[in-house]
Parts: sequence; C-alpha cells; structure tokens
Amino acid sequence: MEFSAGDFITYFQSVADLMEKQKDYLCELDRKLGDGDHGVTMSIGWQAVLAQLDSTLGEEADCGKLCIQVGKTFLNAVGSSVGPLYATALMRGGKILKGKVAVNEEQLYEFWCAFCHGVKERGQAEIGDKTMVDTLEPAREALEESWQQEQNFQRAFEAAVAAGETGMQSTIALTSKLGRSSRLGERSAGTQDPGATSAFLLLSSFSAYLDTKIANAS
Amino acid sequence: MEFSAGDFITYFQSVADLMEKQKDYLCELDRKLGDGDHGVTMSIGWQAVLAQLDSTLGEEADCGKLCIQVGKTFLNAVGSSVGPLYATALMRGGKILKGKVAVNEEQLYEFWCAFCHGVKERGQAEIGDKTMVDTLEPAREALEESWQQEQNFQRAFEAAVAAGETGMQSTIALTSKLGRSSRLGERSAGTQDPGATSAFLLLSSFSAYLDTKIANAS
Amino acid sequence: MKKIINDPNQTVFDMLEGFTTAYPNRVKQLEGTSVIARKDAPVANKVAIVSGGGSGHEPAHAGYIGKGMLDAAVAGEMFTSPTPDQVLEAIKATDSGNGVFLIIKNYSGDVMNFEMAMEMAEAEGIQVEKVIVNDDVAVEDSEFTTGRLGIAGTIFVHKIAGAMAEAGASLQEVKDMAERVVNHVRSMGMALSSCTVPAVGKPSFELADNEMEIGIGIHGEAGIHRKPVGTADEIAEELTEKIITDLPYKEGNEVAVMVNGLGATPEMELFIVNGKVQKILHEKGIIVYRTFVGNFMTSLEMAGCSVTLLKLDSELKKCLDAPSDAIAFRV
Amino acid sequence: MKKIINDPNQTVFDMLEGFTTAYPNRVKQLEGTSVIARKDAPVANKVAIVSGGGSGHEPAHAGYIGKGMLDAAVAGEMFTSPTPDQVLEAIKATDSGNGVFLIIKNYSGDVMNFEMAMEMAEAEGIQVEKVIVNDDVAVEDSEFTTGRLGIAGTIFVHKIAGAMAEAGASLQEVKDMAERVVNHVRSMGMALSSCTVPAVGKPSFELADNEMEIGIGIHGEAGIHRKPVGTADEIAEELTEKIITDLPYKEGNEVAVMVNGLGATPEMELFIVNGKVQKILHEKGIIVYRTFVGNFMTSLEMAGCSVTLLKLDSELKKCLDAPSDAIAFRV
Ligand SMILES: Nc1ncnc2c1ncn2[C@@H]1O[C@H](COP(=O)(O)OP(=O)(O)O)[C@@H](O)[C@H]1O
Ligand SMILES: Nc1ncnc2c1ncn2[C@@H]1O[C@H](COP(=O)(O)OP(=O)(O)O)[C@@H](O)[C@H]1O
Ligand SMILES: [Mg+2]
Ligand SMILES: [Mg+2]
Ligand SMILES: [Mg+2]
Ligand SMILES: [Mg+2]
Repeated sequence: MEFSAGDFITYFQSVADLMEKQKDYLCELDRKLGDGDHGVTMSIGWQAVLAQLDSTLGEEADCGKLCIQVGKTFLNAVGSSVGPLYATALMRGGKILKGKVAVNEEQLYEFWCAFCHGVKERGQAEIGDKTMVDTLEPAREALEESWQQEQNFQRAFEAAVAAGETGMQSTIALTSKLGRSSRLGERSAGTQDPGATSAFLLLSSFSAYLDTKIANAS
Repeated sequence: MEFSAGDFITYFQSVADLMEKQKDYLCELDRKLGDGDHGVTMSIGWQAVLAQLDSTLGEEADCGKLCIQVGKTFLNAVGSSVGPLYATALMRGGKILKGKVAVNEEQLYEFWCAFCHGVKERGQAEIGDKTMVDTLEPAREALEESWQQEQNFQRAFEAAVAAGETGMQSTIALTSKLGRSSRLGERSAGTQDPGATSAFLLLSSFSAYLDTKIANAS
Repeated sequence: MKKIINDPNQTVFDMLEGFTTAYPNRVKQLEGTSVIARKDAPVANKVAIVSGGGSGHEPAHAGYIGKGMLDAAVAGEMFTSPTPDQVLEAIKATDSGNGVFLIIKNYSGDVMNFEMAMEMAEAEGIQVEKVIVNDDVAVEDSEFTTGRLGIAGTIFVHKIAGAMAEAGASLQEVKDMAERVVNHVRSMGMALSSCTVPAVGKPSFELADNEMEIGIGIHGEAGIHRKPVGTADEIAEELTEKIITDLPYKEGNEVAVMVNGLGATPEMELFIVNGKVQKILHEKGIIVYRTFVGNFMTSLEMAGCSVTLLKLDSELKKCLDAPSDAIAFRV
Repeated sequence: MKKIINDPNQTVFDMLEGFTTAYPNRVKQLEGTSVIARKDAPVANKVAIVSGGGSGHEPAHAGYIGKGMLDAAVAGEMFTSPTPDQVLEAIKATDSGNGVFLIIKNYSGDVMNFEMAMEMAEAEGIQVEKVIVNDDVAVEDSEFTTGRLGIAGTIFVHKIAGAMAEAGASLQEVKDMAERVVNHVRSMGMALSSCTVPAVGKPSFELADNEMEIGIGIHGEAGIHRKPVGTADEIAEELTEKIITDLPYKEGNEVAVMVNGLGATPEMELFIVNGKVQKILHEKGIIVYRTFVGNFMTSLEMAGCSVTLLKLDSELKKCLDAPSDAIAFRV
C-alpha cells in the first residue's frame, strides 16, 4: 500500500469534518475540566487547514512539505495548548516524509511514531497526567509492537487505535496533573480528557480512511 | 381638643411603625417608577426619628422645637428627594408651633397647612406632576375649606384625608413630569406614585391617632 | 442577590473605609462623616471643588479626588443623595477662603439636599456656587419635566472645573466654565441587565434574556424603551445618533468621547462600542480630540454602557489636558 | 449570553480596533496582526518588554502598554494563547537591538506558543529572554502538576520589568528583577459567577444562587472548591490567609497589595474586600507600602475578585514607584 499527498489531503479533510461534528462534545468535556474551548480550538485549526487545502496547499505533491505546512497552518491558527502540540506532531511527522510523493507502509509507521513523540516532547507530559499523551503514547507503543512483529501497517494501526481508545478511556478515572485541569485536583476525576479525545479522533479517522482506501483498492 | 408634645411623639411613633410595615410596598411602587428605594428611605428616616424620640428628644415639651428637631433628624438621616421635602414640611409646621407646649385646633390646622405648603415650595411641583403634592395639595385645600366653614378640626382633617386619598389614587393614571419617574414618560402611567402614597399614610395615621385620642377622651 | 459585601446596610461605610485605607497618603475621611477629602484639604489659594451623590457609582465620586479635580466627595447611601449636614461638612473642610464650588447631578434629591447645604454654608459666611449637570439626552427636556438627569458627562465637569480651580480661577470663573461644559456635553446609556441595591435585595427592574433597555439612568431606573438585544454597532449607533442630533454636534466640531461602563461590563465590550462610535464620528466629520474608555460612572453591577460627547473649544481642551492625579482619572 | 458585541467570532478583532482608535497617539496595531505596540516602538536603547495571552482579560494586556511598562502586547483569541507567528511579530517590531523580554503566564498554551516564538526569533538573531509568572496559590505547587498558573500578579511583573527597562537595565538585569517579582508575588481569586466565551455561547461552569467558587483561574476554569457565598470579610480572609502562609509573608515585611476585579465586580465590592485585607495585614504586622484596587486582570464578565501580595525590597519599591504612563496603570 502506498500513500500519496492526495491521500493525506483527503484524510486531513475528513479530520476537519469530524472535528466540526464533535465541536460541542469536545467543548463540553473541556468545560468540565478546563476552559471549555477545546472544540473551538480544534475547529479553528482544522478549518484553517481546510482553507489552505482548498487553495494553494491542495496542489502540494510532497507529502512531507504538505504535513509540515498543515502543522504550521494549524499552529498559527489555533493558539492554546493544542496548537504547538499537534503542530509539532505534524511537523515532526512531516520531516520523516520530506521529499516523498509516495509513502510506503514503513514510512507511514515512522510518520505516526514521530507524530506521537512530537506531542510528548513538546508538552513534557507522561502517561497518567490526564492529557492527549494518554491516548497517543499507548497508541504508539501498540503500533510499534505490532509493526515490529508483523510489518503489517493496517493491522498495526488497528492495534494502535484500540490501545489509544483504552488510553483515552483511562483518562476518565485519572486525576489531572498537567494543564488547566490540574487545578481541579480530585474534582477532575470522572471526566474524559478533551485532548485525549481529540487525539483518539485523529487516530480513528485515519484508520477509517485506511479501511476505505484498502476496500476501494481490492 | 388640645395636642401636647406627647401627642406628637405618639403620632410620630405610629408613623415610624407604619412605614416599617409599608416598606416593601413603597419600594415596590418605586421600583416601577423610580429607583425602588422609597420604602427604604422612609424607613431610614422614621427609624432615625424613633431613635431620637427614645433618647433626648422624647423629653421635649415644646411642640414646635419637637417638630423642627424631627424634621432635621429626618433630613440628616435620609438623603434622597423625600429628605428635604418632608423635612421642610415638618420644620415649617414646627415654626408655627414654636414655644407651645399645648396646641389648639386652630394651631393644628395651621401646622398642617404649613406642612403641605412646605413640600410644595421645596419641590416646586404642581398637582398633576405625579408626586406627593397630588396627595398633599388637595388635602390642604379640603382642610382649609372645611375648617373655614366649620372650625371643626376633626371633621376638617377627615375631609383632608379623603381628598388626599383621591389625590393619591389620581396619580395612578398620571404620566410623571417630575423626578426620576419622568424619564419613563407614558410608561409611568398605571402605577401609583410612591411619594403620594407615603404622604397619604402620614395623613391617615394622623387621622387614626386623632380618632383614638378623641375616643379615649370621651 | 450575589454580592461581595458584609452587612447590606453597612456597604457604604465599609466601602469608604476600604477606599481610605487603599490611598492613605492621598485622601482622608472626615471623621464621623461620609465625606472623603484630599489629604491636604483645605488647599490654600484655590477654589474648592466638591461633588457627590448617592453611592453605587464608583469610582464616582471619591475616585475623582486629587490635584486637578475634586477636593472632596460626599457619599450618600446607595443611589440616595447625601444629606445636607454631610455636604456642609465637605464645604467647611475644603474652603480655604476662596469659596467652594458644588457639582450636582440633576436629580431632585441631589439638587434639594445640596441646595439646603448651600443655604446653610452661606448662613455661616462661606461663598458657595453650584452647577447642575443634566447631560442625559434620553429624556426630552421639555417644560413638562424637571429636565434631564446628570450621568457620565459629570466626569468632564469634574475635570474641567478642577483644572480651572487648580489654575487659580475665581469661583465665578470656575462656575462659568463648568456651565460651558454642561452646555456642550450630552450622554446616553443602555443596559443589558438591572442592578440590585444591597439593602433592597431585589433588582430594580427585570429584563428578559433577549432584551435590553435603552436610555437607562444610573440609579437602576428603567430606561425610555426596551427592545431585543442589538449588536454593539447598533447600540453605538442608537446612542451616538441621539446624542449628535441633540446638541447638535456638527461637521468640523472637535469633541472628547467617553465610553463608560455601568459596572459589570467587560472592558472589551466598551472598546467594541468605541470602535463604532469613532467610525460614526469620522463619517460625520466630527473630529475626536481625545477618548476615554472605562468605568467612570457606574450603576452597581449593571451591565451596559453610556456614550458621552463633549464639544471642545481651545479653553476646554486646555482644561481637559491639564494634569490630574485623581485616582480614577489620571491625565 | 448577553453581550455588547457584533459577530462573536470577531470580538477580538473589533476590540483591538476599538482600543487602537481610542488611543491613536499612544499605540498602533501592527498591520495584519493582533499585536498592539507603543506608537514609538521600537524604542532606541532599551530592552523591549512584550506580554500577551488570551483575550478576555482586559485591560490586560494592551492596557499596560506605555512608557515605563510594556512595549507591545499580543492578543490571542478569547482565553487562548496567541500563536507563535503573532508573538514573533511583536518581538520583531519592538526590538531595538537591546533584546526583548517576554512575560508569560504559566499556562501550557501560553508557555508552548511563546517558547516556539522565542525559538523562531532567536533563529533570526534576536536576543530574547522570558519569565514565567505563576502567582496563583490556589493550586498546590507539587511535583505532580505543571505548577501554578499566572494571574493578577503578572501586572506587578509588567510594572517592574518595565521600570527596569526604562531605566536602561540590560536584558539579563530585567530578567533577574522579573524573577525576583515572581518569587515574591502570590495571588488567589474567587468568583460569584462564571463567564461565557462569545464563540462558545455557554457559561464555563454553573454556580447555584447561593454558591461561590474559591481558587478560580482567569479563564473560566472552575476553582478548587465551591461553597455557600460568604461575607466580604470571610472571602478576604480566606484568600489573604492562604496567600500569606504560602510565601510566607511575615511580620515586618513590606508589601504591595492588589485587589483585582474579575470584570463584572462593582468597584465598591473591591474596596470592601480591601478594607478587610488591610486589617488582616495590619494585625499581622505586615506593612502595606502601596495599594492598587481595580480591574487589572479580568475574566470577561465574571463577578469575583483576586487578592495579590508582593513582598518588596528597596529596589522593587523604586521600580514600583517609577512613573508609568500606561493607559491602565498610571503611576
Ligand atoms: N503539556 C501538555 N502535554 C500534552 N497535552 C496537553 C498538555 N497541556 C494540555 N494538553 C492537552 O490539551 C488539552 C486542552 O486543549 P485546549 O482546550 O484546546 O487548550 P487550552 O487548555 O489551552 O484551552 C487537554 O485536554 C490536554 O489533553
Ligand atoms: N420635586 C418634587 N416635589 C414633590 N415630590 C417629589 C419631587 N421629587 C420627587 N418627589 C417625590 O419623591 C418620591 C420619591 O421618593 P424617594 O424614592 O424616597 O426619593 P428618590 O426619588 O430620591 O429615590 C416620588 O414618588 C415623588 O412623590
Ligand atoms: Mg481549553
Ligand atoms: Mg426612589
Ligand atoms: Mg433614591
Ligand atoms: Mg483555551
């Protein structure tokens, strides 16, 4: 299986769509834990990406440049914690793909590893802090483990999504240690972390795109 | 019939009581027409008078000095429009009674004329402006007319109260031309003027005191 | 009623204490009164400027005490004129022999109480003059009403009378200039919400979730009409148009602008209103000389704003720009 | 949601325009950005001070622009950090070759975005230093959290860093003194009501009619606990005690006090709180050098207040008293 810039573009467009649909839900979660804007920040960022894709960026054939530009667009549209976090993820991932018009499974695997690492490095969060890292880090671990064993990206990514989902759900019970929600202390337990949720949406919509692409190919 | 300082004191005490009871009602009226504080201002003023009467002023035998002191106490406790209005009334009335430990019917009649005149001069309001003058001016006219005909204070004062009541009720239909409520224009029609109401309460409780005194005497 | 207060009947007392202890080097409270005065009052060789009125308009009036503005401010109970004895104390404490100038907002309570104090002071041999501010264009100024009320335009009267006094003007000169301000200043306000006098405990009026009140006073009085909440631009337009046509302010006139918050209005909203006010004035060729945005004359926790325009000439400009070290109006 | 705004998604844009047109002689908006800078920026021979953060905290941050305080302020969306490209514009527009000092409140968004801008500016050869303000004692500062957040104490950092820069200090000297402020300043807030981000349209949290929230942040975050509304004295006591024991502030220490309104709090209530704060400090023998009462760091239309104490030494006092002509902080 090979990914072109067009595949990334279609994937990013589907993310923009999904974030729009989940806007209220993400805000609702953030209202309980933070300042209630996570749906808004995600929407602003992905709508900006969408606008860029609809104009010049839609022509970009270099998968690496595309991802870096998407990251920069997101960064300079959003503000808030998630700007630098997801932007760093996309830019680190993009670096891996620089100069490539076609991306193979191994490169896709490396893209996602760099993506998840990027968030962790930028935010300095650990598993258990009740952040998006609780989704992304288990996802990256599962991805790595499965890939190392089987070298099958689709199955590896399915494992990543499943681990990410478990990680996301684990944030419900957690007491927050990072970001705005940490001020709530014990009161933060009981609500799923919004960033962990949006991170899961990013993963699951990639998985959905993958399935469609493979189904269409066969 | 003769009035002593003790009579005035008992009357003033009954006014203080009544204003306490009518506080919410007077505020309610003022909320519709003004700033909603007429019950509060009346309460503050008469409670201050009550406190003075309970201490040194309760010993005052000179009816004139008593009324002037009650006026000053009211003035310096209240602020708001009604402070100078009722204070001027009481001080002008007091002037008539200066040096008198016993007040006869004619003097009582003159006291009330001066009282009503005082309000009119201080506030420069006319009948129909939707103020306390709509109660006090018809009351004074009726008092004067009846007194001139019969020289019977009790009956004259009854006529005054009746005219005052009609005057007070006439303010419901009026559009305000003076004071805060004038900004409401047409919207001020439909509500009874709070000052006209408190002025009527002042008159009717004097009438009530008069009745009790006369009943007790006979 | 949600408020950060202690005893609802002691709010003015508590506030004055909190104010005086905040600025102990600049102001003093006259003992046993609700009067706050410049620490150095009476200031020699200067007409004293005294203002005041009901409380609930903070920073009015004590916030305007300082060199170049007020010598004393008399605080009444909430939305209630101070009593004549208090005003008299302020007059006596600030008079340096050059006379005292009273700035009174046109409310029957304020006018009658200040005038009674003036009579008493004159009886004691103190020269006193006054001006009555009536800048609110919401109410038509017809023969049928006591006339218009005084609102945020009063701050400009404080500023300009204060500058005159500081510059050594006589009592009459201060009065003349203050009257010039009154003749050239117009204001109008609106509210999104009512306010609650602590001792009353209920809001002065109720507004539905989608309603606003236009032509609001500063004492929780209802306004002149009620309508669905408009945009900031619509609000700015309604207030500004009414003000402009009233004086009227004309092409080529120079003005000072004040966009005033009523107590619970975020500054952000005031700036948004100001943006539109400036545009309207620009379109009409009215030249903005100086702009003031903030909470200057409030109504407890009312959400809303007022717009004020003052038409300037070279003397008024000089007075407006003169230094003031008042706590709430540094120039 | 009742607000005086136009398009909810354009409030920051509209506000910046209204701000700039209010003070055209003092500030300028950098074209195409959400950066407001001193009219005369870059100021030669001076370290530039840049602050910023989400909007909704007005007068923070643009209100603190002026001689003796900030050179530029970067406005993010409501309660949202500005993006690195905007911060970079502010850095480039104010650097006169003496370097730029960034004042950042400790929110992961602000820190990460400002740090990315700092990296970009350094890549362009501009010297940049920063301080991270974390004065809010509501959250315990343990190894388990990212640490405390920055709230109203930030204003003192603006003031003192600004005074240092104005006096000709080097970038490192400005940084050292700013860190001294951060080490000596503590704050805590509370709220009677929540606030609504215009584009969100719903309040960040709900409080019952008899409830207040203690330890509130400035972004509509809920606080550390909720309880029945107390008196002003009780509120002042809870906040002040927690602050005092934290540093701790001790008998004989000299402090600056700030009683800050969160946007919809009548000034009267702030003064009432101040009255009690002063009493508590007096009882403990902590000497108040200077007091500031007003809306300095707000949270849209939130009703509530915060208390800040800054422990002073002679250098900090000098910087605090140095002149500032910032719109919202004249000294
Ligand atoms: N340091 C961090 N590392 C990783 N994720 C973080 C960090 N800080 C915040 N987050 C994530 O960001 C989310 C909040 O995003 P958002 O609401 O958009 O930003 P903000 O908190 O600035 O309002 C949190 O739910 C959390 O998952
Ligand atoms: N100039 C005036 N002449 C006579 N009565 C007046 C005048 N102005 C106001 N009033 C009376 O005062 C009443 C309001 O009193 P109050 O609410 O105590 O004072 P304020 O209007 O200062 O709040 C009005 O209902 C009206 O009857
Ligand atoms: Mg958030
Ligand atoms: Mg009233
Ligand atoms: Mg009143
Ligand atoms: Mg945010």
